[in-house]
Amino acid sequence: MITVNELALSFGSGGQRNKVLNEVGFSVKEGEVFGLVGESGSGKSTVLRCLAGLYSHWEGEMAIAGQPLGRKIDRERCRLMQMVFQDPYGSLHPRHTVDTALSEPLKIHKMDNIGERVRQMLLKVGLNESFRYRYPHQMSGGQRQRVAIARALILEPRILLLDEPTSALDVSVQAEILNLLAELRARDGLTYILVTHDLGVVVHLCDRVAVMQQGRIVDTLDSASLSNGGATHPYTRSLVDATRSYSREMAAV
Amino acid sequence: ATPRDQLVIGMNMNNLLSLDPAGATGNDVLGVVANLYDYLVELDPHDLSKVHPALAERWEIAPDGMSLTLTLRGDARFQSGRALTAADAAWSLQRVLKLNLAMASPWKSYGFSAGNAERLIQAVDARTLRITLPEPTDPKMVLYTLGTSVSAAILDRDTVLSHEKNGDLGAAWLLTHAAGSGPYALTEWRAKDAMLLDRYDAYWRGPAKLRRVVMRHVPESLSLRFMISRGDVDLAAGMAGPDIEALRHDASAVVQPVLRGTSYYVAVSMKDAKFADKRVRLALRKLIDYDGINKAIMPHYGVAHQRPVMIGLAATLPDPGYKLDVPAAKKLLAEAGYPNGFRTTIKVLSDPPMINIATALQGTLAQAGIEASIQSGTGNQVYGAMRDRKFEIVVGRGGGGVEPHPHANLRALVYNPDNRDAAKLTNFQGWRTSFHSQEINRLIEQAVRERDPDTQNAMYREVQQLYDSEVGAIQPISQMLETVVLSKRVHGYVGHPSATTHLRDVYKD
Amino acid sequence: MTAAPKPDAAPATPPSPRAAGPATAGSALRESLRRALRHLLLNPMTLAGLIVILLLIAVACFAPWIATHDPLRQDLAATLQAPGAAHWFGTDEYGRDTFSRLVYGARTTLYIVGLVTIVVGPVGLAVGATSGYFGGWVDTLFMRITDIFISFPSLVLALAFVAALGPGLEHAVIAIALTAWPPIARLARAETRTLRKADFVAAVQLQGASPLRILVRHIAPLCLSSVLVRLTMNMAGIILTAAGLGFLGLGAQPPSAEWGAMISAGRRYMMECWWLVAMPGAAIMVVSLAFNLLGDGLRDVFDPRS
Amino acid sequence: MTNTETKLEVEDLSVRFATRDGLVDAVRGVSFKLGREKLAIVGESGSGKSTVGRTLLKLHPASARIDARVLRFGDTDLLQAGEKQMRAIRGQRMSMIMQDPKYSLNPVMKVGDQIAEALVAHESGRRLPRAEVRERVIAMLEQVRIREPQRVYERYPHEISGGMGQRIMIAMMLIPNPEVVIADEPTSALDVSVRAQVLSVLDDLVGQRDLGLVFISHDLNLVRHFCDRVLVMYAGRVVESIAAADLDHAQHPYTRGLLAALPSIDVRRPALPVLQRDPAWLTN
Amino acid sequence: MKAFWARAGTMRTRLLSTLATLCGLLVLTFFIGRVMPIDPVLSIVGPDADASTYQQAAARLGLDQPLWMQFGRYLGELAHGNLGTSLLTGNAVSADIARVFPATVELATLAIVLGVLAGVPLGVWAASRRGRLVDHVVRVISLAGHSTPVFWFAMMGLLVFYAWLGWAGGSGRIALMYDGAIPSVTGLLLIDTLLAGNWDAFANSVKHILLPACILGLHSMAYISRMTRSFMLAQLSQEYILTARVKGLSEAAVIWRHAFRNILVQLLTIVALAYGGLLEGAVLIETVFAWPGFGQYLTNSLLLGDMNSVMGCVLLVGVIFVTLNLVSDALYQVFDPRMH
Ligand SMILES: Nc1ncnc2c1ncn2[C@@H]1O[C@H](COP(=O)(O)OP(=O)(O)OP(=O)(O)O)[C@@H](O)[C@H]1O
Ligand SMILES: Nc1ncnc2c1ncn2[C@@H]1O[C@H](COP(=O)(O)OP(=O)(O)OP(=O)(O)O)[C@@H](O)[C@H]1O
Ligand SMILES: [Mg+2]
Ligand SMILES: [Mg+2]
Repeated sequence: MITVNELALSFGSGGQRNKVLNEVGFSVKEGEVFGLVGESGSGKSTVLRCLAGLYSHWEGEMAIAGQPLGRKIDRERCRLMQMVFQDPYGSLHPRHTVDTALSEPLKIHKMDNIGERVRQMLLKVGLNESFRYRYPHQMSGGQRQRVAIARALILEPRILLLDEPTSALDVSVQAEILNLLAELRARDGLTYILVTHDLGVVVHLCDRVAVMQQGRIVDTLDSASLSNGGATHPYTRSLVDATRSYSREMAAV
Repeated sequence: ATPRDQLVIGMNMNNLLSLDPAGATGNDVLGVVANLYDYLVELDPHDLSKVHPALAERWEIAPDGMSLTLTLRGDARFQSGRALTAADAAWSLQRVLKLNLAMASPWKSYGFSAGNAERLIQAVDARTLRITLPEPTDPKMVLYTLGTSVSAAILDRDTVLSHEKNGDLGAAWLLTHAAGSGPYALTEWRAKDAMLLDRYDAYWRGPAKLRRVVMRHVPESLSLRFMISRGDVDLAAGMAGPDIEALRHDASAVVQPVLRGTSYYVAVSMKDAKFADKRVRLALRKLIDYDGINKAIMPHYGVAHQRPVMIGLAATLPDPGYKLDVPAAKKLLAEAGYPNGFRTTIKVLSDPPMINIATALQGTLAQAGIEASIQSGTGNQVYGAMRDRKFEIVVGRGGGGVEPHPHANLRALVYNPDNRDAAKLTNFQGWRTSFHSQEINRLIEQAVRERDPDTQNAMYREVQQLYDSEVGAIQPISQMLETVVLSKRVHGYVGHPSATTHLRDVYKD
Repeated sequence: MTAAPKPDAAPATPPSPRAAGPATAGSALRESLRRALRHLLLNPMTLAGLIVILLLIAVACFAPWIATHDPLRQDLAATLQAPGAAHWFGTDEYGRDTFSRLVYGARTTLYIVGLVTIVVGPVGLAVGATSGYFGGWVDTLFMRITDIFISFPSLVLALAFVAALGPGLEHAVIAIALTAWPPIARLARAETRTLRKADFVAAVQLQGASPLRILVRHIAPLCLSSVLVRLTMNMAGIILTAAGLGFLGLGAQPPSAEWGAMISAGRRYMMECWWLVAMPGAAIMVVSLAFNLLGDGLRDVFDPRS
Repeated sequence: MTNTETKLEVEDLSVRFATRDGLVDAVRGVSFKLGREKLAIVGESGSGKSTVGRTLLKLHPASARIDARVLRFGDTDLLQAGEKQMRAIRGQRMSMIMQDPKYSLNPVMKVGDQIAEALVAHESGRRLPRAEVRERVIAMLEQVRIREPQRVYERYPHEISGGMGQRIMIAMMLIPNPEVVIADEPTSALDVSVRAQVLSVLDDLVGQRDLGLVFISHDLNLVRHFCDRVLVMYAGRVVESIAAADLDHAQHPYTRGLLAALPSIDVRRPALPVLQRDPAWLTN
Repeated sequence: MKAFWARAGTMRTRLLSTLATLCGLLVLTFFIGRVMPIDPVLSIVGPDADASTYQQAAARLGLDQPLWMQFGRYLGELAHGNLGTSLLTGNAVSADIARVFPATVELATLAIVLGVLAGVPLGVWAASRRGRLVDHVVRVISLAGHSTPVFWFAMMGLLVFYAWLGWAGGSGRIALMYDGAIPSVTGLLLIDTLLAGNWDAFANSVKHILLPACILGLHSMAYISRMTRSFMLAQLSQEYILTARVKGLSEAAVIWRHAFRNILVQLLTIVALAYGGLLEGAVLIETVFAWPGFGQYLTNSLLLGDMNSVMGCVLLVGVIFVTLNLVSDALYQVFDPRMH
């Protein structure tokens, strides 16, 4: 479904040139949930943004369903692929109601039956009619994230790029969102690329996972091998250890 | 307080741009030039028709009235130390014509030109200057010009020529420098800040009484008023009416008004179809609140006067007694086809009292249904539009008046020998307003050639009557008063109606 | 550079059972308006500002009924009369009633303020938002132009403009507007630059929205509040600049009653006739103070930190 | 850990904020005692954890109304203490480690100076010589396991990583030797990999100095191993107080729900159990 | 080395865009000057000159040539470092500016110093007591200062402190008796009198400058205190302030050592801009106080249509603003460690 090859990207120019992505390559099968983990600043979000088309100065190749991706966001790409952002507070326009946010893409793509589609979509993400005319500040973080997911799904894309969709949320809310994502995938056969720093989330939701370090993919493995000790790459191991290690260390004290 | 041996003058120096006698315009420069340079003759400040000797000890008018011969004193010296000769005088006058700058205009009106200047203005010997008139005119006029116009100042030819650049006869240098024989020498001039004049000790009349004259740029009248009452300024010129009025009651100050030959007037353009109609002009004449304006606005700026010829000349007729008469004006307007009035614009200088006159006029015009909008601007903008004949009404000030001669006023305000646009007689306000009367023109031309004073005066009276009956395009309202406020400490200051006020006899306690 | 402002700091309250109340578009808007209004009204300073401005508007609207005399009616026989029963605030040098002129002057003042705001707000917002959103050479070009207008001596610009078009209120207003938009543009640009990186902009980009749509529907409304606040703060400056132009004889033309022009004309008489300057001066001060107070209050309403 | 001496005593603390929409209850009737132990306060966002922490130092905003039956620190009644008294306590006897080192350090001051400031803030009369201050700061930096402390002293906050920043924060708060430290989510802004290092530094120092630690967090798994006792907060109330070791046997459905909702690296569940909130939790 | 070239590169683009700004400024001024209905020729020859005199003067100034040629000629002169001569007075524009500018510099500098000295503490004070009485009082004072016509202040100041009390020196920069007695070295009278060792003259010039400077300073004070307050409020809500409080620092230390140091750069920037505004010349103040400064010069030149002088002035103001921009950038580099 998605193939990324030798993807490279730099920011800045001259002396401040900063190579953020280096020969990144992976492929994702249709219907798969692909995880992307790594420490802060390793370039996870950047990969997603390249795929989505938010950056245009990348080098390398990216293709979806065999079709190479261009550098511009075109209508087709919008219909195929959407993204959910990490921060539920920043990804919704503070002065737009839920209804405005959800109907806008429909209007842009000149789709019909807007009211009904919005209603359906809200139900799908577990929000009832009463949320339709609320502003972001009138909703909790979890509810906002549901709206963001609804907005991403309203154009009926095949691929969803998820950039740490739950890391700003409480555990209890995180569980709801993760369940929702799992449910949507099961129902509509979506393909996800999920960026996270929580290995627990990876194990819970992903089929395969790539580990990033300083702009490179250093390891790609089945997510099951994280829990059963199958990770061999030293960096992956250190991540797994860190997730558990404070318990060991503390126990030692 | 100011030092005892210095005269400190506070005034707005914004319009003091050039000191070159050939090119300096405006009134402010007259007072400066009169003290830096000498003239051949001087007019008596108390009676302008009296001409006193100055550099010229005596003069003779040829019996045919076609030439003037002046005999210069032998003891005058320039501030450079050079002796002043008739050659300097001739050169100075020729220079004005050759440069053809602003100040050449009175001379050109007598028929002089750059071409004939050297021939007609000649130094016969070191002490004799002969001026031959190119065409018949009243030689008294020429004599007055010699005594009042900036252009008649006598320059130190060698000093000026030593600063000549590209054959400009020293014009660039003289903008900011002076080379004269007057009682004071220019020490420093910082434009729009201050000008210092220091006594020239070898002045031929004997040194001036004060060591130094300082002119200071004080643009705000109120500041001037404070300075006068605190004694930081000895003489304030160009103050606003209310401040003068206040100082009139101040024990430390003396208010000294001097009547000038210039008028405040309302002018209309007869190119405009409305004002081409005599009835409309007559209506306008009846829509000016002469009394109100002169009582409420004009104190210290002017005195009521409704004739084009200035007050105090033998030929001047008494005021015709025009009055605000709205019903009559309305009737006239109705007759002319404007029963409901019309719209028009008044161009006016944004300074008092002009802007105030315009505002008052606007008010009375409105009573007759004439809706006038005011466009205020700098002199440049207002008179520029007038020169281009692009205006409807202008409230302004003008009318020659340096020379105490009816011709000076009439030439400036009424005379218009050629009314075509192409003639571009921009220096005549008659032309600017497109007022054209063959008969008046003929009378003016004749009168200035008339050698008999009584006949001449009679002709000038006739002109005034004709102007009244033909309803001229320019309606004078007041004759200008130049009011200065003096500190009580200042003595011997006599303001000159021609603005050539001499400071050489001024002293202080 | 300051740290990027934290996203809308509204704390996530624990989902309470009554969160699912009925809500419609209208009520949501009304609700936020009501809050803003209440906040405005609760602050005594802001309230005072608001009242003065409302009063000003009322005075302007009902000038003919409030004024005791015809503001243009001259009476050269009764000039410079001190305040008294016949003329509450005295008369000016043409014998016109100062109080009535002051009342009618409210119209002119409002007109100036309104017109400048109408010109400056949209121009500044459009230039700033476009410049900030596109960046690159568009930004460079627009910012150079803004720089030119900022470093142009404002007086020259105003004078030149008035000189070119002739003095008059409209021209003075345009001239003031010409000098007043660059700061607004800079403000809008700075705001846009932080917004441009916001996730919700990325989200609409991904939905295929055109730059124009993003600018108009997403970015401009968010810049609007700070622009609006800045504009209300500018009002005082605008009135004073107009007064300053009036002082130089370039503002409103006689006989129109404009406060700045009234001061400028009255200053010649101010030693003897204090009311000629004091009355319009006080009016300018009170009104611009009111606009300032309102601006401060608005800022508090819009500022999420407060 | 022994729990002999009570350093901090809180009884029936409630905090309300005056807002545009009236009073908001942030903390309602919270009571606990702190000895020489590591006490965790957990709960979801907005449950009032930080408010409790700040109230202890009386660093709440002016809009807060504080009521309590007892609010005592050692022998000081915090309720009565004036600003001057509080200043003497803050830093010197009780201090607080902030969540995010990026925003919690003054960006235009060298980090060494910021630590030194904490040390000299409370000296009265006798002034420590500059050299000695610097020495002690550097020694402290070494204690929080910073390599090349001399050079780090000269750095500005933007020149150091998050983990290092948090260790500097710890150094700054511990250098005056306080009796009680409040740590408000000290590691939630950090990467998993750095988190362990910072925690172990904190753990070491707290152990060495024998002080009371209030550890605010939303991460039950972390708290379970790091602390001695856990207070679970929900909507401003303490719904459960339990020894960390017994967390698996927690009684309250809220605590249990939180534990269950955590995705685990070890077991994969088809769906995560979602917390069912009970309005009754707000009242009893 | 690489960093050096990178920096040189940005310097070059910076310089180029600066030049572009100045060029734009010139072009705009030039064409404004030519379309303005103020006719410099008329200013020279006076309203009563006849047509031949008028044409002669116009030709001498080259105003009869096509616009682009006039502009080209001006640029040519400029390239040789020549600002041209004033159309009306024939003085070199550069000499004129060198004469009037120091007067304005002196006034503006003193005013901004006074404005900062009063405005910053007031702003900080108001911010630290937000919403309390002090805040409101400071707000009203500063807003009143900002909303009162400056010429009203000026005239009232003159009336009270000059005419009544006699404390102030009144119009002008110095009493006349010192005029010409002080050799002009810097053009700044306060400094020149000191250099000349003339204490009386110094005291006198202080007496003259204090009132206008205070009035201008009052206006700056209003603006600076408003801005200081809002900058401080932004900082005081930052996390690091809490950290400082946790350390047990006194309120003064928190405010001045922590918050204030963080607003320093922003503050310097707006002060620099305000200073730039003052350097444009406060024509109203200058008129009332007969201060022979830049603002009056510029206004007058403009009203008389002396575009050579106006161009020179605009260029100077442009350079000032560009310089202030560069300076405030440099300040960021110096004071904000994040920019190193
Ligand atoms: N617009 C940009 N300009 C310059 N540098 C950038 C930009 N966006 C990202 N970077 C840099 O690229 C690197 C990778 O950033 P990215 O956001 O992809 O990391 P991440 O893995 O998502 O980290 P996190 O977990 O913190 O979200 C970082 O070093 C960041 O500083
Ligand atoms: N200054 C304030 N004004 C009004 N309400 C406030 C203020 N500070 C906090 N609150 C409210 O108090 C409650 C508790 O906030 P607090 O910050 O203590 O929560 P928390 O448990 O620390 O949450 P988090 O995990 O998100 O940090 C929240 O509902 C919050 O909205
Ligand atoms: Mg990221
Ligand atoms: Mg918290």
